[in-house]
Parts: sequence; structure tokens; C-alpha cells
Amino acid sequence: MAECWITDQPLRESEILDLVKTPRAGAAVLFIGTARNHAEGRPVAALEYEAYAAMAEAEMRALAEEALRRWPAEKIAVVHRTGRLDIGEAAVMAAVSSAHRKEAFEACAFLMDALKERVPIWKKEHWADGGARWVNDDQQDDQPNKEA
Amino acid sequence: MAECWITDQPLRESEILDLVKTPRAGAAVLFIGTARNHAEGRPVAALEYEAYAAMAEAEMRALAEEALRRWPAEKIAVVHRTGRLDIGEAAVMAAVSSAHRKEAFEACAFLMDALKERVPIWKKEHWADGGARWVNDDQQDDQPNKEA
Amino acid sequence: MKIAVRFFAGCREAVQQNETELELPEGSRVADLQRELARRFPPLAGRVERVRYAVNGTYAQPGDPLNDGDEAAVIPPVAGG
Amino acid sequence: MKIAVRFFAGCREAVQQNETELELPEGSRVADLQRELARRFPPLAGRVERVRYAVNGTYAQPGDPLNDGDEAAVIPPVAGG
Repeated sequence: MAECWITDQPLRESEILDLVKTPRAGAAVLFIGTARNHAEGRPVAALEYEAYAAMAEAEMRALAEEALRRWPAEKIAVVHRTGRLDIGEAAVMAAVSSAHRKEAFEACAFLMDALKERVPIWKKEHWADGGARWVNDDQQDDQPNKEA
Repeated sequence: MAECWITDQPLRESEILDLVKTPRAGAAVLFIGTARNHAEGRPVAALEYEAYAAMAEAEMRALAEEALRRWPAEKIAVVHRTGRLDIGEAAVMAAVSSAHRKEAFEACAFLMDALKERVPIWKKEHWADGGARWVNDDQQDDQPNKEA
Repeated sequence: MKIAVRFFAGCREAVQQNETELELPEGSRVADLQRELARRFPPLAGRVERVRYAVNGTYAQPGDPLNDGDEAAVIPPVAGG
Repeated sequence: MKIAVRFFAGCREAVQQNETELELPEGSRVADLQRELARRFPPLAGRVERVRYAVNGTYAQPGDPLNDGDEAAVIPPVAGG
């Protein structure tokens, strides 16, 4: 059973952990990705996330179903936030419950690796010095940050 | 920085996640070990945990310090509950924050492996059929559950 | 046939629009869409071969067919998490 | 010298007490404590070689020395988590 969605609202760990609760589980692993104050040595002031929401939700569900096939996990929940995030705010949460801990760790790490590989979500770093860039997009120059 | 403690009160994920928050972290991994309704195919009604509390806290701190030496993690928090737990209640929570996700997953999995290996905490399974046993203690017979 | 095309992130900023509609000949495939995008949007010229494409919310290959009314999307390198 | 000894879990239930105090000769080591425990507590006879020991909250080896006033603990197989 997998619940996956995109939201522009702040993420709450209690909500996603509740979604993976089951009396059959002895383990739950929650990953939280947060807006970090540095990137490749450069001070970061804020992050901005954009998603192709309908496709992102479908891709996240496909990843979760793949994880449920590959590991004997009980339940999975994945949520990704969009919009502008301050440093320390959560951008993504992924939770996996299972009978034993090993598969919960492995499935959760797989979800995050795969999410970063193929879910259509984009991250713009807004630097403390006023510049900004779309992460992984090597076609752009380091452009001035028009929003800042 | 590591916070480790034993408590007989219900565990709260928000408390332990707050302890590992830092603007330098881009990742946090939380492990939750919960009382599962089955063990080796046998229905379980409740779990009971006992700890040598002062030593357990010192051992958990030593594990956390070892994890901070082995991985570039930012902060660690580990809490283990004692007393009688109903199915679904959390027995242990371990959280690790770090700049990147890989080390948070690895350090958190290490903490749980090592905790189960050497922290002086004991678990008694109370079965649905009225029996009970101290887990891993092969010296006992399956004794009748005097408390049930 | 008409194909709706959505742009995101760096591509959206490069073309300065969120979406457009393209008229393509019957029988066109994703590779034809790619060529038409490069022609219509010069800022995409250096990008069209480096991005991925989706059709109706699923990643598509250059040889995949297009149909009237499809929603295509230009997917620059993703960076979720 | 006097050594306080704490029992936990299956060992606690086997001896039906949480702790005791043992009088040991000066110069005794953890291995001597182990033998004294087996002698004083027949239900521990099958266990004393299979458990771990702690002295003052740290795991101890059979050859480690004991001192008057130490707190020792019998540590049956642990099962946290």
C-alpha cells in the first residue's frame, strides 16, 4: 500500500508516519530531506521546488510499487513539497514500514535514489549572494536571481 | 553531538527529530522500532522491555560517538523505552542528520545493529496464547506468563 | 494534429512560458516534436537533445508516436529531494 | 571486599531478586565473581558462562580486577530494539 503526493504546504512527519503504521510492522524508516544552508561550498538562502505534479505523483507511486515488489515492506508513503522553502524546512519525506528493519532501510534508500533519478521535480538554489541556479541543469549560466 | 536516553514514557518522533535539526543538514533519517503483532510466526500480545538504564545510556552514547567518527553526520539522538508496550507502540527511535542522505542512512542502520548487539536492554515477548519468553535467552524454557 | 507542450524549470524560464500548443503532421513522433521545439524556440536549441520527454505523464522515447490531443512535457534534468 | 551484583531479565527471574551483595577475597577478578555466582545461585549454574558481565557500567572481561564497592552486573543476551 503506497500513498504518494505533491503539496505546496509544509510537511508534517506525524502525518506520513501515521500512513505507514500497521500492527504487522516492527520497523519504520523515515527519510526527511531538508533545505540545507550550503551547496558545493556556497551559502544557500532558500530553495524553490517545481513539479510536474500529476506525473510526479504517478512516478512516485510507480517507485513505491517497485519497492513493494523488491522488498517485503508493509506500507510506503512519499510526499514532496513545492514552492519556496526556507533553510531547515522539509522538501521531501519518505516512510517505509516492514516486519524487520533491514528491508525498511533498503527500501527507503531506494525510494530516495530513484526519486532523485526520475521523478519530475526541480530544485532552484537561491544563494546568499543573490544568484540562483536550477540544480543539475548544466545548460544555464549562473543567472542573477530575479526574485531575490 | 549525541543525545541518548532511556525512558518509561511513550516516545514522540517530533522530540527526537527536533534534537537532530541543524541548518547544515540536508538529510535526516529516523528509525522507529515498534511492537509487532507476531514473532517467528507466533501471535504476540504485548512486549516488555527492561534496561540497565545507566549503562544502556552510556553504551548508546558510545555508539553514537562511534557513528559520528565513522560518518560525517551532524547530530544523533537515540531513545529506548522500558516497561510494557502494546502492539504498535514505539520501543526505540534513532535519528541521524547529515549533509547528504547516504551517511544518514548508513549511520542510522549502524546504530540499530550495534544497539541490538551491545546495549543492555532486554525484551520479553508476551504471546497471545499466554506464554512469554525473554528474546535471545536460550537458557529458559518457554515459561507460562505469570503476569498475563 | 495538436500537441500541448508543457515546460518546467530551466526550460520554462528559457522559453518564458509554461506551455504552448504545437501543430504537427499526422504520424509525428517524439523525435519530430523535439525538432519542432528546437525550430520554434531558439533558446531550447542546445537543450532539446539533453532533456527527457513525457507524453501524457509518462516518459517517452524518440520513436514513440504522438496523437492529436496529447500532452507532452519537456523534462530537464530532475532534482527532487 | 564487597561487590554489589545486579541481575536483569531472565537472570533476575532465575534468582528471583534484582540485586545482591557478595563478599569476595581481595584480589578477586570477574572470573572469581562468576564462580561465586554459580555456587550461590544454583539456577545460574547453566548461565554464568554464557552471559556477559559489567563492572561499574562497562563490559568486563574474566581477567578484569574487582575492587571493594564495585557494582557488577550479570548481562544475559541483550535484545533491545
